Amino acid sequence: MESTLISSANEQTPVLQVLDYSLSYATKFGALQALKNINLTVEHGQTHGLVGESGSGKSSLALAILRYLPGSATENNGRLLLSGESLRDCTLPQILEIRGRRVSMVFQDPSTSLNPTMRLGDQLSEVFVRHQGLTQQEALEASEAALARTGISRPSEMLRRFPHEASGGEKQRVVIATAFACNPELIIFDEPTTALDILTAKQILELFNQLQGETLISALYISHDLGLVSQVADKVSVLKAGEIVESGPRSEVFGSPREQYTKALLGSLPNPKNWLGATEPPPKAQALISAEAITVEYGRQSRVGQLLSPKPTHRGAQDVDLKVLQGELVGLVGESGSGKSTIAKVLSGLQDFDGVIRFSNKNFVSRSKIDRNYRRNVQIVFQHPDASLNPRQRVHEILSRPLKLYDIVPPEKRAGRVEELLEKVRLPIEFADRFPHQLSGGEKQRVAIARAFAAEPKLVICDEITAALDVSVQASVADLLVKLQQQTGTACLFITHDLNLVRQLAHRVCVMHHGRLVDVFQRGEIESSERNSYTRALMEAVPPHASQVL
Amino acid sequence: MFIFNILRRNVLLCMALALALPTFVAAQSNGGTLKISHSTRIATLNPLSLSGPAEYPVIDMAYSGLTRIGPDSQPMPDLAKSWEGSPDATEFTFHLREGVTFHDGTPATSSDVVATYEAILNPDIPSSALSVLNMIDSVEAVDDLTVKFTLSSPFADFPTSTAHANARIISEEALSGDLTKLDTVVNGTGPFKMESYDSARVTRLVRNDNYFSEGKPYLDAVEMHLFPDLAAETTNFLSGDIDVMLLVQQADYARISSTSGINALRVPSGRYVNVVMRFDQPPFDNLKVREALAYAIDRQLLVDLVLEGLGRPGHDNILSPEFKFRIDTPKKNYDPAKAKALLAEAGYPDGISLDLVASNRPAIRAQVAIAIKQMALPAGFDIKVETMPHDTYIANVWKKGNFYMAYWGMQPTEDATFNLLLTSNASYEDTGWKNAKFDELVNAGRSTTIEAERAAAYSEAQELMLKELPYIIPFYEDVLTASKDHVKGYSINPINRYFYLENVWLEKE
Amino acid sequence: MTLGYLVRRLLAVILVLIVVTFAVFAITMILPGNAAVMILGEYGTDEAVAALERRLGLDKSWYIQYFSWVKGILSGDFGQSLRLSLPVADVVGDAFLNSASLAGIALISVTIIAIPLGVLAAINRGTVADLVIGVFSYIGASMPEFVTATLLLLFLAGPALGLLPAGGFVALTESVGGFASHVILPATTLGLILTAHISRQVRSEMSEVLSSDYIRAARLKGLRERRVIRRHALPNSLAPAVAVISLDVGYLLGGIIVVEEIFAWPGLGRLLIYALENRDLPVIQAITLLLATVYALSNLISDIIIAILDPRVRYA
Amino acid sequence: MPKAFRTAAGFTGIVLLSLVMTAAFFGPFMAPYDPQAFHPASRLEGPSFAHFLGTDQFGRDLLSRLLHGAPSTIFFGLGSTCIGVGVGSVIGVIAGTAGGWIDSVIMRVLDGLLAVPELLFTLLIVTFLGGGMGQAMLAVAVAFTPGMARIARSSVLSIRTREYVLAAIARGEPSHYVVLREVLPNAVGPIIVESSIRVAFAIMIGATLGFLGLGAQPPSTEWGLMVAEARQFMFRNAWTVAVPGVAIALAAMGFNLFGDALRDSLDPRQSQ
Repeated sequence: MESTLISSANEQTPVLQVLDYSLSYATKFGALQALKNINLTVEHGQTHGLVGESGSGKSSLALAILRYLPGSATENNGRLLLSGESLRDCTLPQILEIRGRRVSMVFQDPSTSLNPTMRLGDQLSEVFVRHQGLTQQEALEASEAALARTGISRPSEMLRRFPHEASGGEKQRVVIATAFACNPELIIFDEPTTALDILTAKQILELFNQLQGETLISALYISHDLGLVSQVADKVSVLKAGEIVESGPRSEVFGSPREQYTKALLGSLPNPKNWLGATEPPPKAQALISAEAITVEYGRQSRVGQLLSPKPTHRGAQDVDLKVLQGELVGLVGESGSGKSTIAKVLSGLQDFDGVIRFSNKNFVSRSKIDRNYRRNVQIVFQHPDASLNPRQRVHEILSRPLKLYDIVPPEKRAGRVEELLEKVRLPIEFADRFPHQLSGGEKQRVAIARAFAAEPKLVICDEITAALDVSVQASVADLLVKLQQQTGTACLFITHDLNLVRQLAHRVCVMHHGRLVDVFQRGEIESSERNSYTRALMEAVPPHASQVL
Repeated sequence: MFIFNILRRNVLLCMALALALPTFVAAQSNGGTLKISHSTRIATLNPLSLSGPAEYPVIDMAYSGLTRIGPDSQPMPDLAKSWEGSPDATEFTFHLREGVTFHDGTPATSSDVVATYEAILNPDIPSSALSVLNMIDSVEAVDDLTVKFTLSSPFADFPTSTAHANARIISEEALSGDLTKLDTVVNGTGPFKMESYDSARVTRLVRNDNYFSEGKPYLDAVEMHLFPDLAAETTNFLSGDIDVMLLVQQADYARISSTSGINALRVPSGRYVNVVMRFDQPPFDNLKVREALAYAIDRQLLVDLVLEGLGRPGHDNILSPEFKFRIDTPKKNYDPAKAKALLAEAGYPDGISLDLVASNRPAIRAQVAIAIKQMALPAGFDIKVETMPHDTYIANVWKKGNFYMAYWGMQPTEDATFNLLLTSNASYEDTGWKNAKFDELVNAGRSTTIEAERAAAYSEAQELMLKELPYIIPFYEDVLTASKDHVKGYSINPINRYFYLENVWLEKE
Repeated sequence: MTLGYLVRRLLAVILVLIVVTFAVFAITMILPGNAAVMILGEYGTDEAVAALERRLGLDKSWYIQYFSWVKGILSGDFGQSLRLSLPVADVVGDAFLNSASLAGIALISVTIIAIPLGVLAAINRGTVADLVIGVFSYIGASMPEFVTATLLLLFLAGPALGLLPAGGFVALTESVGGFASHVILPATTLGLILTAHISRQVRSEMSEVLSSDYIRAARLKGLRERRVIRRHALPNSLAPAVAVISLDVGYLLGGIIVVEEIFAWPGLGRLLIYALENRDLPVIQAITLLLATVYALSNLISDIIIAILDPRVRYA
Repeated sequence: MPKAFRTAAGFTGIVLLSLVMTAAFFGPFMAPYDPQAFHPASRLEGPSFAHFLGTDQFGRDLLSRLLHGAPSTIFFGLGSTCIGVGVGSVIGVIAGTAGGWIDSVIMRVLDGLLAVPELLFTLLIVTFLGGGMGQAMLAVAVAFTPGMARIARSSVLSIRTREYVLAAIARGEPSHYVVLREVLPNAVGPIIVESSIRVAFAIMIGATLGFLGLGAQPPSTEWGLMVAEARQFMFRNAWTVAVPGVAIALAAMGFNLFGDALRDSLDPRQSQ
């Protein structure tokens, strides 16, 4: 095609050069340096991975290249060159010609980056109309072809759908097809798989590799996930607080990182080879808790409610049998919607259920039967650190509540116990007087863990407690949990979608799919051929640890 | 027998005089539509029971009574061309005009008159005129054009009573049918007939070509336009194509009368706001308290403030100077010191706290109440004014409360005035002042046709009333209306129920 | 959106209306005073009031009155106005048409003006245009109708300018120009507060849409701003705007009461005040029922429009 | 001061609100004249040194009347909103926390009441109660209740699924603790924001009722009533209607601006 011819003519010039580029934002606390003297080059046909934690400035760079910066941004110095052409010197009409045609972008979440009120076909074809001057009809045909390339089986039908009628993976394919539509010189991928399920993410990643191989398009691939980047990038740059701390070929950066920060990042990546978990419970250990034939139906209504506004019901969990031994850490794995959180809610007495829960010689057949002793002994920690602490209570109030509720220590000793708890979760005791909004995400999660352990429970349910945290924080929280478990002998049900993490921590792993428990195995048996096909699919989908890619 | 031929003692207003004698004025031109604006709904057209200020002009146009109150406030012939009464004033005979027809073409005869009066006297039919006609013992048709009334007690003013605005002659046929039809269907003998009736907007009447008064009416049609908001009505009258503004507010009178091309009319009237005080409840059972309040009111200032000067101070006489038998009433000048002293004598040396209730409609009631509150303050009256929506007032306070503001239109006769409110069996007896001597005097006044006797009885009745002070009547309010200059022959009566629109013509430009 | 959904919504509307009629009937029944007293006013003797009560059927107990009223409505008979001696259907019907024409004109002009204003403000966020629109909308939203109406009367219809009639009504069938000149002031009064409210809502919806990911995506596709606004942003901010407008219909139905009273517009609002003052229960009942129906239907219609505008709702 | 109040709009709101509240609390003490005192010699005058805002038809000082009317006007708005918000919140919280058929029934009844336009509903109630300031206040409160109940309910529902509330339930906290300590303190935000805007609305409805003769009654100095009483005289002295009319608008605007700024300052999207 013509455009590829043009770009191949200047094969010597790198597609993208970022030279000594700095950017700052005006805030009420003064200028905030977002990017500092960035140097980065994307060569022809190469994929450049840009790695960094949240707030490191990854997205700012992407938007700076596309000249889409908010009014509060100031570009201090440096140059941005697209095939040698200075983007900073382009006028707005020129930029409009570049966007979508010479540089396009794939966004993190296809469910928000597609217009909900427009058919997918219109959103794809408008690029052809805009940049290639096709008529509506021609553009639709071109769209169909573009979508076919992304592996969608019936593209013409997909084009007629609205975003909400397509799955996450299908939507992201449409976005990718749109990005590739005009054969741009550069495509920026901004965390294109983060919002997707593991299996879908895997497919999208494969699609990327396939298309990249076919078109030899240059890409800037932004991600916080080192494992992912290690699978796609030729060169990698590591961004920390607006500065590139390390840059080089993939093998160098991952294989023999020079910088401490890179090393730390790599080190905090969950590595299944690196067992962190607590001492295994003795094989004959007693079942602490066992749930039998748990079925949960959502949308169940009262008769009056049914009469007034009938809604369909659906099953959140079906016939789930699950047990946790004393001192054991059981990993519960599944994609979103698999029913793992439903089980967490059932076990913590938040969700009506059918079936039986056995705990300390008692059978509980419904939520309302669950007693105080059970509630004290089974504690839960939630996913979102921002939502799991009452924003209007101070930390000491939050932590002393279970002490008071279960009468664990006499009133006069509560303050002391709160300090002990804080120390246990490695937080300074001054934090007792703080409000949750004065803490970082990791700190909040530690408080939530401390609150759970304050009750001196026998089982702690951890529902995706690391999912919302940065990699490095994730590792330390996981580490803390294991240490506490070791100290107290508390059992733990650890719910996560991250198989690598679970393999580092869990003694036993349960896999859920579509509300059913499909597989249960000891940690050693994961590679076994007896594994369920779904478990295997999950295993394959998980990006291998960065150090193993090489 | 003698023909009633009563001359007014009081000086006639020049305006009324001019209108009473329209032949003095230059030749009238025929045709045209007169547009009248009003601010209250024409809710019903039932002549027996309607009471709205804008409803009266309509039935005055569409119906005739046996008699009608003329611009001189005396009964004048209407459907009856003449009448005579027995010397003892217990029998009255009316002679109807010949050849009069209702709007539907049926002749109007004595049987229609009899049917109408029987309807008025029927207790099952709501009728506003009943209170002035309840002395009728029987009514009979002597022949097609003669009706004879026999009264249960002598009543000299009977021809005035038959002129009551709600005593309009309705056809026998209409009265024998479904009476609710009277609410919307009009079949009268008046100068105009109903063309369209829309209570929310415009009511239109057109010329009755068969009207008994030769050559009248001059107009082709009259339209009544409703403007519920007073400010909007005034603005529209000043800048729109409305010819007559039926009722002008005091606040707007100066502005309207000073506008060129507009002729504002001001007719002194016996209309008044009165303070109702219950005789059978403290503190008003004590005459001194009533007197104290009477001296605590600056009547001239009230006229200036509330009426914008468009009225005359009243000194608690329920009869205004328009009434023939009104006596000279001593002036009660504003005297807080005297009021305070009277209050002390009554046993309230430290003043007295009172709740005065006023309906919010018309606004004048509350305004007077508020002004009284301010004026009576130095005299030791601590009055709390409680204003309430009219409907609440009617439902909860009227005829029940012990201290509130009432508001009454002018009645055609002394007798009607006294019997409306003050006699023991008055229609709206609201003070509990039941005075046998007063009843006797009023009865004496109505029972004789001898001028001197009537004057004596009514004088004594008034003196008694002024001494006992059943009401405080601070002023008489003028009736205000306005027309554009091209409207000729327009006048109103102080009683404000008679409009003589058959005399109106439009000057062509 | 399925037929079943529509039927269910309609049933809900009917349920709501039953609650409304019963509540209103209960309230009107215990109002102090009755129509007979109000009709005769201060000239009504006790006998006359009693006679009129008998004639109007007010001497019957409330549940008999309620059931005969409901029975009448089911057979299309709204009864007789106690005060106006006309069938309620006629009185209310005429008034309804007049109100509908006023409210309709106000609503349409508000929609035509407020949505572009809101969009304009959102697109030019932080500029003078935004500020002016913002100031206007705050002033508009803070002036009760009677203040606006009074000031308009004072300045536009007053003797100083006398540009427009100060009130009254000319039927559209009589004279189009007359109707137009009479409708301007009341419609402006009604419209001001709604324009303020709706433009503010549209502005905030539009700003939210403009800061959404898919608008950024559209812009980064290199689309021209005009297409971004018209094709991507507008359809998404219109659905919430329609919801706001339908809620404001309720406000409009309230505002019309005051505006009609001031500008002598022979509509439902003025009739309602009159009926309330005169305890004309059949008319109060009919108007309340009618207004509640209109309001409920406007919500239903807005749901349908939203479903058309937003495919997510359509198939939900 | 939160950031939202440092914008021009927020600042204007604060300034207007302080003016209005000062008038509401101290107005009667600052008034130069007795608001009911007649000055027959200077009726319907424009602003002068003797009367800063002019006089009405009885020669009463408009400034004094305005200042004396501030408490009744403002406290009408605050009072009716407080009652409406209080009762509405209780109903909404009950519906939101109880759930099930109680919630369904409450919501259907609320839907029925919400189907009657607010002013119409107020008119019916006030006619039933008989007109007057207290009655009008109660009527507005009653009319506000269903709407506030809805807002309280949805606020409770959104808080009820927060993880800290779930954590409390999972701990086995008694329900009064969950509702009073965990849910309510966090659900009041939207309720407070909505009520501050509702105050503006209540002031406007109160004035409208006064204007229609169903609210405050003479000789009250409530502002809506002042406009109603002065309308007859507006062509003779425009100040008589303009002064209270503008005062109502300013008071309502103060609460509107304040409410919006409050909303912005509580909105996490705006505060970042």
